[in-house]
Amino acid sequence: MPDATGLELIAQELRAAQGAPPRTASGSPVIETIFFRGRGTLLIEPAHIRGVLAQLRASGYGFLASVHGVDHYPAEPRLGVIYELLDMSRVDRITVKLLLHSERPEVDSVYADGEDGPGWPTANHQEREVYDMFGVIFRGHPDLRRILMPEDYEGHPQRRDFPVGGEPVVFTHNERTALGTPK
Amino acid sequence: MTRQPLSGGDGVDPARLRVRDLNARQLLRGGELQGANLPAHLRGRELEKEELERYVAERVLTTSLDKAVAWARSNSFFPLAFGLACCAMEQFHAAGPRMDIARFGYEAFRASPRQADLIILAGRVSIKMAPIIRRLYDQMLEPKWAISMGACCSSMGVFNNYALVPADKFMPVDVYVPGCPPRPEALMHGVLKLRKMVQDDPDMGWRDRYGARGTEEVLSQEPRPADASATAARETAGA
Amino acid sequence: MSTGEEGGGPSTPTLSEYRRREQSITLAPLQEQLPGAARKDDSREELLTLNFGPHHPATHGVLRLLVTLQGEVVRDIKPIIGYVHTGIEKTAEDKSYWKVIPVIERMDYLSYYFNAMAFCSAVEALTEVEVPKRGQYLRVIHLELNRIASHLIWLGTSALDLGAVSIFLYCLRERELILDLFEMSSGQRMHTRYFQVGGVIEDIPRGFEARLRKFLEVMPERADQYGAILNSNEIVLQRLRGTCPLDAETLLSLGVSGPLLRAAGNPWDLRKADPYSSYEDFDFKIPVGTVGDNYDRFAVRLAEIYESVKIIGQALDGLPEGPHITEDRKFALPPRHELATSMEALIHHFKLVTEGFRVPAGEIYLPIESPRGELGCYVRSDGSSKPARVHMRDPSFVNLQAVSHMVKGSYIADMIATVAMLDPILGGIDR
Amino acid sequence: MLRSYLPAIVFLVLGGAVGGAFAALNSVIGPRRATPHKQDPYECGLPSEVKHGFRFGISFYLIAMLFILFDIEVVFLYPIAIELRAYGSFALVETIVFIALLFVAFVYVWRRGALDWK
Repeated sequence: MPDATGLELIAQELRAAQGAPPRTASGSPVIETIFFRGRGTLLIEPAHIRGVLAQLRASGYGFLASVHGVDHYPAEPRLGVIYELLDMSRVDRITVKLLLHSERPEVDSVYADGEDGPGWPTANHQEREVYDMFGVIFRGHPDLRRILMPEDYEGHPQRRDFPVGGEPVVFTHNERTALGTPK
Repeated sequence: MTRQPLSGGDGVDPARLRVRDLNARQLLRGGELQGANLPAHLRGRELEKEELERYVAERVLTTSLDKAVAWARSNSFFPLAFGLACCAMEQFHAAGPRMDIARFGYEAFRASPRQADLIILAGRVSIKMAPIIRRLYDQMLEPKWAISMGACCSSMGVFNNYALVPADKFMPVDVYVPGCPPRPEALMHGVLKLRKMVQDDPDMGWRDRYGARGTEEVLSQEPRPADASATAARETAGA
Repeated sequence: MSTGEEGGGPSTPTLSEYRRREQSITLAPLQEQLPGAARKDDSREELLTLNFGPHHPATHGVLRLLVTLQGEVVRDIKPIIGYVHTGIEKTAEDKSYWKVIPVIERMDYLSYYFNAMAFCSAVEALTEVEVPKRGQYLRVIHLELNRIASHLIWLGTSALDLGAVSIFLYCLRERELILDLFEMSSGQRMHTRYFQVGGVIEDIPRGFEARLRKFLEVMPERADQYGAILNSNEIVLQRLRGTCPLDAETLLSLGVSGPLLRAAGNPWDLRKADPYSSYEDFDFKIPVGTVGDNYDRFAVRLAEIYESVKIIGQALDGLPEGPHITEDRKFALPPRHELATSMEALIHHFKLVTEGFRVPAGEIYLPIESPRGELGCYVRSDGSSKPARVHMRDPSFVNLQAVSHMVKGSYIADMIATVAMLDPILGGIDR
Repeated sequence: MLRSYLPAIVFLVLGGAVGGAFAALNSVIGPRRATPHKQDPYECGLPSEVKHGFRFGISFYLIAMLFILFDIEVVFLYPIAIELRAYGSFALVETIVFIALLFVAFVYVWRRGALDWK
């Protein structure tokens, strides 16, 4: 794991390289570095995701272990996408996180190859899962559709304001109320 | 809730329930008649003399053949090779060398529903899988039975959430095997209970109260399409 | 019979109600991309799109593969999943931390100890609870037993797919021995809920050790027998050797880890690379393949059984004395005898059982090595006694993406062998 | 002469009777309820998309023909093996020639690549 200083250094490098065009929507790509329980997290601007991942790949983090979503309801921007990167030669992990507003939860897909470098084929199913569960739209994903829920399902179940669902279980003591047969 | 009432409620013709001759055994025993399915004039009284004679005469002729057929059927279930989740592992073990379900003649797991007459729902049924299971069940030839193995497909168990449907919402179930997952012994106990049921001597237990064996299903003239029933199940599950 | 005149272009089929709802699964104009499509005689051959699953004995669960075949050759394959999606991650948000463990265990139903281990480790990292050495060793023993049990089911079902039926029964015989051990230590055969935050819930009972040693003696012999049976089965070898190889580079870009990656020659194993739970104390090897074909995948897993036996033996020999679960009463239930004498213990007990413990706000991703690869658990805590988000990075889910890369262009019989050697567990894929 | 066929006749009659009895019992006892789903082809639990007039590749027929061709060879060998003593060395030589011819054909087919899937 990079220590806190190492994490800052990585952030500095990213700022130096990514702050300039092409995608200078809001200046610095790294909003914040979080060092918690020995693990480093880079909170970045969503617009820079492909560039940041490409640069981290160049500095050794070549294995995208996981892409998953998180919901910070009721805070805004609430929807997060987390990329877990691994450097196998140094056995070093780093987490890249971005936050999206629930009004327009859109971010570039890192799955497909683009003009800014090769993509991450492993992100295919995982981005689809994040889309399915959180409704995050990955721009440029060629096959973005539901993966776990049925195609015609409505809603994104892992959002925190989505009800858990379920139904009352019928026991002898509540069969009248649960079955809705008043007698 | 779109669940059918367990004992033929209002608006359901008792004659269309799948288990409608439950009281035959009680009648032959001469016990007091019970159950909501009975015609009103029979409720709460015993058959006597000529009535009983006629009743017995009607049944006994066909009984012997039926018994032979039921004996043959009940001793050679062909289960569908169908595992959904964790319970499928214990289903393997029931067929494995220690439990050896072949002792009872139920080891011939069939891959096609055409050749199977028993579907063991081993695992959790998701809303995406429900229409497929219903279709598989519909494609099995009669007579057919269903065992709901484990808590998940009986009552959704620990996962009472948006993604699951209990099995009896979209298909009739004859025997429920509790457990999470049930031990192989429990599954075999369930299959043996089913055997007794097919031999027309079911262990009723608490079901006497309902006058039912398992989940009842209303057999309409046109069978409901599987997709529609699953959609209904999904609506209630997702709500 | 044939509609004839259009000369074999992909005529638009009338889709059924079910497929119309999933029309977004594009079966792109494959016909044009086919090699030799320009040739006159080939163009008369139609492509056959078949559903392979969800109810199919060779897909190890309810995996659905939408296969496009040209004769006997697989031209395209699309895995479609979600048929046992259980919403476990959602349910976990609704339960306090220690009640999440039994729910989490039911994800990948063959490696339940690993699921519990990943979750418990993540929560331990968040709360900074130390697991005592004896607890760590007991965890290792159960994890490796579970790895053997998982590999046994994989071996049995895969051999069944490859036409060697008797192996399945042998494997179940040995698995029963393992499940007996699990039952002895925890009271359940599957989903034991043995691992707790801070250690394991109970020490191993008397007699466990003797029984485990007996099993350790038996297991390598039996594994020898499996190897002897399968390695002399010409049909199995024909179906495994040289079929559907994939190199380590492609596997890494697809995020594949575990035995599949090791079969291709990359010795990545988290137990060695990033040891957790005292794995650094044990001496074991990592089996590695060479070409990454189906036979290597088979051989690597079979060899892992021996290594697991070795690890268990060492852990049992070196099992330290001491507590099996953390002494921190904020996280672990007090022992029964303390409840009768200590008011404080009673309060802790009440607090733990009713509310559970609180976890400081933060988030963590913690990976361990499951029988199928990197099993990561992401936990986000908002400071309450229930997790705000639990996500499992399940190896089967990620590894499944490799199936189309492996299978495209090979025979349909090789597809069966590849899916078997991929060892997908649908409970883990769909969660 | 006819007596020697008696076992075969008894075998045929018994076989027919048992088979017929099961078929008849089935039609009497077995319940029947045709539903649309039951009439559908079974395709792993999903509605099948395979069209009615689907054209299979010619390679299937090629493999099937070759299988029949070379499998029939074995059928011819059975009676010869049983009655080899009666016909003597003539039959043996004839059989060897027959197998040799088929073997040449087999090598030809093999080398032409007809056994590989195209």
